[in-house]
Amino acid sequence: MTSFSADERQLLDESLQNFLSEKYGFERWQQRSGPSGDQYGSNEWRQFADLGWLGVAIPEEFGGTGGGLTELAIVMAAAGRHMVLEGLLGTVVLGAGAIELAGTQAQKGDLLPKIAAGELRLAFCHSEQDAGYARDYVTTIARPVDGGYALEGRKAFTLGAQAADLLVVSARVGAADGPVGLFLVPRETDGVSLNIAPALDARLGAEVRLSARVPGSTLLGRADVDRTASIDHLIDRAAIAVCAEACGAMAEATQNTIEYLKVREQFGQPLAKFQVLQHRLVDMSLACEEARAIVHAALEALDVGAASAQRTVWQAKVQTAQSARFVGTQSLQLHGGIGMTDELKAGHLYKRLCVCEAMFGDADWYLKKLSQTLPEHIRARTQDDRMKPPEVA
Amino acid sequence: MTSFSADERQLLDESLQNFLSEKYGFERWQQRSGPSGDQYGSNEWRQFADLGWLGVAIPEEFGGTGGGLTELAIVMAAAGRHMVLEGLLGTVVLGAGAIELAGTQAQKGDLLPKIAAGELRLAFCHSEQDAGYARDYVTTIARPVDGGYALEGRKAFTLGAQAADLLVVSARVGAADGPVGLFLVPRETDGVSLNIAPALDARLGAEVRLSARVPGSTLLGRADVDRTASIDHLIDRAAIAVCAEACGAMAEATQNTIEYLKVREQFGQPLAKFQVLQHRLVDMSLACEEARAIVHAALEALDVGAASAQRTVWQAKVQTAQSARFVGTQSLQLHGGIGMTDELKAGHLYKRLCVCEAMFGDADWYLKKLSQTLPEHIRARTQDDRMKPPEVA
Amino acid sequence: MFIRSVGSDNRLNAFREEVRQFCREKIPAEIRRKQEKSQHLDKAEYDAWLKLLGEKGWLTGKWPKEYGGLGWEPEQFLVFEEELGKAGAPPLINFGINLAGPVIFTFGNDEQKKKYLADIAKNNTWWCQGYSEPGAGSDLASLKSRAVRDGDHYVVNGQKTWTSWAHWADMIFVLVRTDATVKKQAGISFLLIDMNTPGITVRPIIGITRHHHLNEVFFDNVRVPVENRIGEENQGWTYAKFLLANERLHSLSFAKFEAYLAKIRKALDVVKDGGRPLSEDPTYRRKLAELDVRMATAKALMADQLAAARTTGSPPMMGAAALKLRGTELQQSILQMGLEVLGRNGPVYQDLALEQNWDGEFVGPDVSAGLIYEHLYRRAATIYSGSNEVQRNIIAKGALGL
Amino acid sequence: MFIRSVGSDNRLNAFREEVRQFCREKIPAEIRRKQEKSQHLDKAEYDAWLKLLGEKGWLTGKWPKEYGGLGWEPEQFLVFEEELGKAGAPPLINFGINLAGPVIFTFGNDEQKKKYLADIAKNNTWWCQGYSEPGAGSDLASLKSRAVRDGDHYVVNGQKTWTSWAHWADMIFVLVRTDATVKKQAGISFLLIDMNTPGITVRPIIGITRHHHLNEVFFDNVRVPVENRIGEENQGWTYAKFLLANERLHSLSFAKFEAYLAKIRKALDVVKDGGRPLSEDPTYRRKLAELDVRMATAKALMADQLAAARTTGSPPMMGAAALKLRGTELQQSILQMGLEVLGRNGPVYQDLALEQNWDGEFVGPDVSAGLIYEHLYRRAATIYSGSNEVQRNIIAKGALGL
Repeated sequence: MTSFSADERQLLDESLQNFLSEKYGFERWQQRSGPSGDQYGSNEWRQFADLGWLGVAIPEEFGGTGGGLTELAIVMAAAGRHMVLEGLLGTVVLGAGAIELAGTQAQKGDLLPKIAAGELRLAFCHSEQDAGYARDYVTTIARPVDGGYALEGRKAFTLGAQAADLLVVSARVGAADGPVGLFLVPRETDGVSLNIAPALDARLGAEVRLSARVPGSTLLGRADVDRTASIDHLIDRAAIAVCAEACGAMAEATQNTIEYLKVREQFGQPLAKFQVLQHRLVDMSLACEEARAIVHAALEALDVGAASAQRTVWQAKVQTAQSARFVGTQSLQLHGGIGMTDELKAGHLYKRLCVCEAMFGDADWYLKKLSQTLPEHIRARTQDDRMKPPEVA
Repeated sequence: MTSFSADERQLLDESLQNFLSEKYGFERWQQRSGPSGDQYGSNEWRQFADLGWLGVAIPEEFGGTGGGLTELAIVMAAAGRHMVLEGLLGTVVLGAGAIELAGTQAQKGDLLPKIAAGELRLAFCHSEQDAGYARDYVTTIARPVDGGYALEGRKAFTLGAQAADLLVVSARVGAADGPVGLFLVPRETDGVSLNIAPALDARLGAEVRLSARVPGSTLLGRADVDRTASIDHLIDRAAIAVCAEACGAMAEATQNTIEYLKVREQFGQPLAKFQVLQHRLVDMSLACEEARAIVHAALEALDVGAASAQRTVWQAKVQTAQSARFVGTQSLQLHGGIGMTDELKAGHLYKRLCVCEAMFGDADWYLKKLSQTLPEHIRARTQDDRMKPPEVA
Repeated sequence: MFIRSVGSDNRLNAFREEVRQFCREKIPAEIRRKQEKSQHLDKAEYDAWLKLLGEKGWLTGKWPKEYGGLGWEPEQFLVFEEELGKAGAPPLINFGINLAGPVIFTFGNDEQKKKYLADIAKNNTWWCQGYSEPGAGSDLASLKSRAVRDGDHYVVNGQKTWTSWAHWADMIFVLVRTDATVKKQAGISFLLIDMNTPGITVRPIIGITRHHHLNEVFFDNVRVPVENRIGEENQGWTYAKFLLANERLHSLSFAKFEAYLAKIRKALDVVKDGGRPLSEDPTYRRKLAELDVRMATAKALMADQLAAARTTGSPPMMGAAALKLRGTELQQSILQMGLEVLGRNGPVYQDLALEQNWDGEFVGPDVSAGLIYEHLYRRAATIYSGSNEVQRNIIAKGALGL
Repeated sequence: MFIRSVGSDNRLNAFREEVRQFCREKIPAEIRRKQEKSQHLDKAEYDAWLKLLGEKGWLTGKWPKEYGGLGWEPEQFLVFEEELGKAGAPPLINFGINLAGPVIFTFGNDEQKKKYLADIAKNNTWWCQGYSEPGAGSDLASLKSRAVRDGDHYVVNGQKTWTSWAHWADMIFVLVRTDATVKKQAGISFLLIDMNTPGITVRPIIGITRHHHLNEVFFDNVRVPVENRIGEENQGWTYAKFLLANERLHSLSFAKFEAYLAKIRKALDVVKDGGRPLSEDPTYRRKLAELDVRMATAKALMADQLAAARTTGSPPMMGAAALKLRGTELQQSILQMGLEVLGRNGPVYQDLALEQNWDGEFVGPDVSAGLIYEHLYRRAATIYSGSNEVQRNIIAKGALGL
């Protein structure tokens, strides 16, 4: 993929901010965000497509503008700031990403243009109840049957699954130790049932049970290729996209809090005049900057395919989770009682930040992965490190 | 052991505070605390004995006043507040404790009165280089030889060892898998060599190497009794005594800091008027209170022999370590540059608090022990806990 | 240091057993079932249980005997509350028994004592608290609701907010401004108002939990008999501070914390990563150990307070503010861990599962919705009863003299 | 967000290799040996090395070419410093090259540039910093040292403190009050003073490290030529602030942090618990992972700053204060971990092992004394260059407009 120039990125960001501030206001958001609301707005989705956001990372030959993950992250950050309800992640990052990584030329040619055009919504149904954050735990099985596969299994709660046209389902092909394949299963397939539930942040999702027959054409790519590594890479991309969203949400939460404290008076002066609260706001701002900086480093590392990319993603997810928790909790705390109601953005941003913190692995999980890859590093370092090339962090 | 009444404890505390404030001032402390100073002051030690502090926990029949660990802790807290240099811990808590737990009646009758009278100073040389905080790691060996034992081994750095009359040395009797015995080895024995070094807090101590013959009478109690459990108990007592000392040092550090901030002016007003620093002082005070409260709970649990005592000691050591670190670092921070010199108590208290944090196990070490004993607890709780007696925390 | 004994004696064991047995026998099965699922109780369910406690006199066990209480020491109340928590009993509702009641028997006149105390003790009346206002959060004394004397009545106008259970309450105690010309603390009075008085409107507030138990209460020319005023006119701040100290003390309920931990432990066995339960992961065992230490420390602080109050009769240095600070911080840490554990299960929050008659299917462990509800609701714990920032101001000024 | 690229290019690889090779060949063996043992260097040893760097022009690589520098971008300096750190070279001494020099070439006159810059670049003069005073810590502008004009001289009286290397320095730059009748920032001048001038007394301060490198400097009727004043009289605060921003930027040395971590890693292999090295304990691996994340974040923040400065020419929002805050917090966390690891070994601190000619025997790992020295010394990192509390005030006011 090619990346946009700084000017093109700037234009993309401005189009996002302009549209979302004008057309995606908080009152309307409140109406739409309830369990019976139109969360996955068809109008909005079409407009996102028209503005070129959905195809921003889809290659030009397939109807997109051929940007990289950094461009997607600009979209996600704006989505975070404005609390976009639609499932960008499932369709644009994971869904399109899965097709690009695992699909045949024909599948790409068929599906990617539809995604860019806003005609196809996807949800990535990979994780299973007992998997937790583990990425290689797949017990769903796809047994070859006449003309297709019999899918049997259960996929954990996935945001946006209730509204997706196609579910991207991972399953072991043939047997419990078979290669992991990715299937595009229409949500409306017989034998696919959803237990729909709201998430912490009121967005809907569903657990998915599969006991269904699907045609062979639903498999992405060839049947004998194991997709575990691709899934790992996809989830890295999704994790950093979620970090970008969190960066947007954190920046918004911090800015809201600063503005509120400047006008809210107690004990005879604006709260923003109290030194303790000033320092808290400084630390919130710093937390935002830190997450933004390392997420940016991870995005560029992924976009150029740096050897350190995965490690940087893990580091970024840890830092973002920690920043998000601090900013989210302090934003509520400093708003006081009013922040505890559903009437302000603060609470909604807090809940979304909690979701971002958890999605695709929390700080503990990535710290464990980082710590497990340290020992070699330790050994390497205690020998003569003057002989070695410098580490790229 | 019997415990003192609240009034008796009050009197003990007053005698400590009065003597130490008057006779143990900071200027003289500075002279004595250097590597060539008279750290283990003979005059002071005699006066401690005369005031009854050294025998406070020694049974009356052996020349003491028969108090418990709580009374010792009152002494240790005062020692912490006034940065007493003398090795109370090695002699009064560990040395006397070892004799009481493992000694024969004759040994008790011979040695305990001397300790109470200030005529005998001890150091507890149990830990070894590779033991870390582990309490059951003993490789020093005492091989029976004609009329006694040949001690071979090496004991880790022990505060006060350089000035002790007797070293309490643990060793496996007979062979590498023999029972652990405790030997009272005169420091001046041939084949006992010391590598003397200063600790972080400038107090001296030494690594001890043993390749020495000692008479059979140096063994405390019988040769066939394994003292591992006694040592474990002794170290629990020492750990909580160190916590008590830390409580005294923390209280002093916090009070000093409050007083300093009330007089030190910057930006046109006393530092104590800045809200951020006020809250910091509040958190320091709270940290002191928390450590004091749980140490108190642990002392009483040990004194009454409660089943929960050991667990409470571990909890107290964790809390004290955390409180000590916060109070110590913040005391330095709030003093600013002047606290970074050897001319104020702040730095010395900081360093002593670092030592207290580490001695006999730091927070990580005890948290690991606590977490390893949790699983049964979890299981027990997830069954019907209405059927079980309440936990004592 | 370490001078007064803090050890708890065993004389309360029999009482503990009595409470335990009472709970075992008397908590209605339906309530127990709902409590286990963390489902919200309705008023009738609360009443059914609280009246049982009222009959035993336990609801107001801490009150002095002369006002119908049992004169419990604080330790006894702690045992009582702990056992209630362990037995899965509904929580006690503070407003009558711990807030209004003590104000009335301490500062009220004989008429008022006669009129209100017995009904509180028997749970015949529900009270709610008219303290906070939209413009006056932690700076409570800057309240704007006003009461103007008109013959033998006050005419009250204004608005209160964050009023728990106002929609169920029979009575409300409010702080109103009766003199706007003096220093803000000096012109406040303390009134008891019947919620059925014309001019009172209750409007629900939906919390970030998506649940309703908080309200706004509007007063539009509400006529309140002068005899409903506690103590002197314009002296209300004195009574208000007394009540706030009680409120702070009661914000620390270890029984509740134990209940959270029990649910987290259950979740640790059920939630998995890569097929292995989280309870096998040292990271979580370490977190439990850290919470264990903090819980033990908070209990020790409480024991210390009680011992000090017992022997000296005066509250110890740091007082209720310290317990409020550390208690609420601990509470949020426990509930943070809850969210972390459940996060592996997808960020689901089935809030409707907390309503009765829900017949949906759980995604993940059944303790999930209840823990997340508490997580969200208790983000307010460091805000309500005076924010923790204000508590630190109080300690800085009061205890440290800064 | 994410608009400007922060990626570092590879054009510095050749330079990196050049520095690496230079260090390999030129660092005297004795210095390398002492650095590995963390032993203090004497002035002659510093000089020997710094003059070598001066000959290459690297000492002042960042200076503009017109003043004898090489016009390095900040990235190039970072590479330079990183390689020096990895090679075990002695640290650079800031006072001339990063503090006095830039003030002189930015605000000094041609005479001053001619007189001082070349000697700084070649390490012919050692400078020290006369900023702090006993009564003026983080509130620097409240300084009391005064300079009174007497013909073509100033007569300086007063006291400076926390003066690193004053006992070795040839020159000192000082802030003095030249007008006491105006607002405190408005009456300050910036003077360059020869340390050999009569009336200057240097008195050592022994730090909590038990080592001497800080001093008090007393001025007793010290006569300083007026030509030694930088810029305008009473405008010294402007130059002082410029210098402080440089100081803050240079407080963050990743090379130093890497060196600490290398020593800690070494200690983890040597220090044991129950016979097993600590490097096998997940607790410590987790701590390393946490530090790894913070280090990566701090580096990303730095890269971000550099990218912003490169493209917009103006410093980014949070600026040097943010890096100072997080950098020093990270530094202390790393050194805290060092102390934790070494704690298992007994709380030994063999400070004399840091002096040359020490022939004692180590208790525990040989990195111990050096790490503990740094632990103690760097407790000051959150105090010096403006305490971290003051940095937060700066950000609150400057960046957030509070």
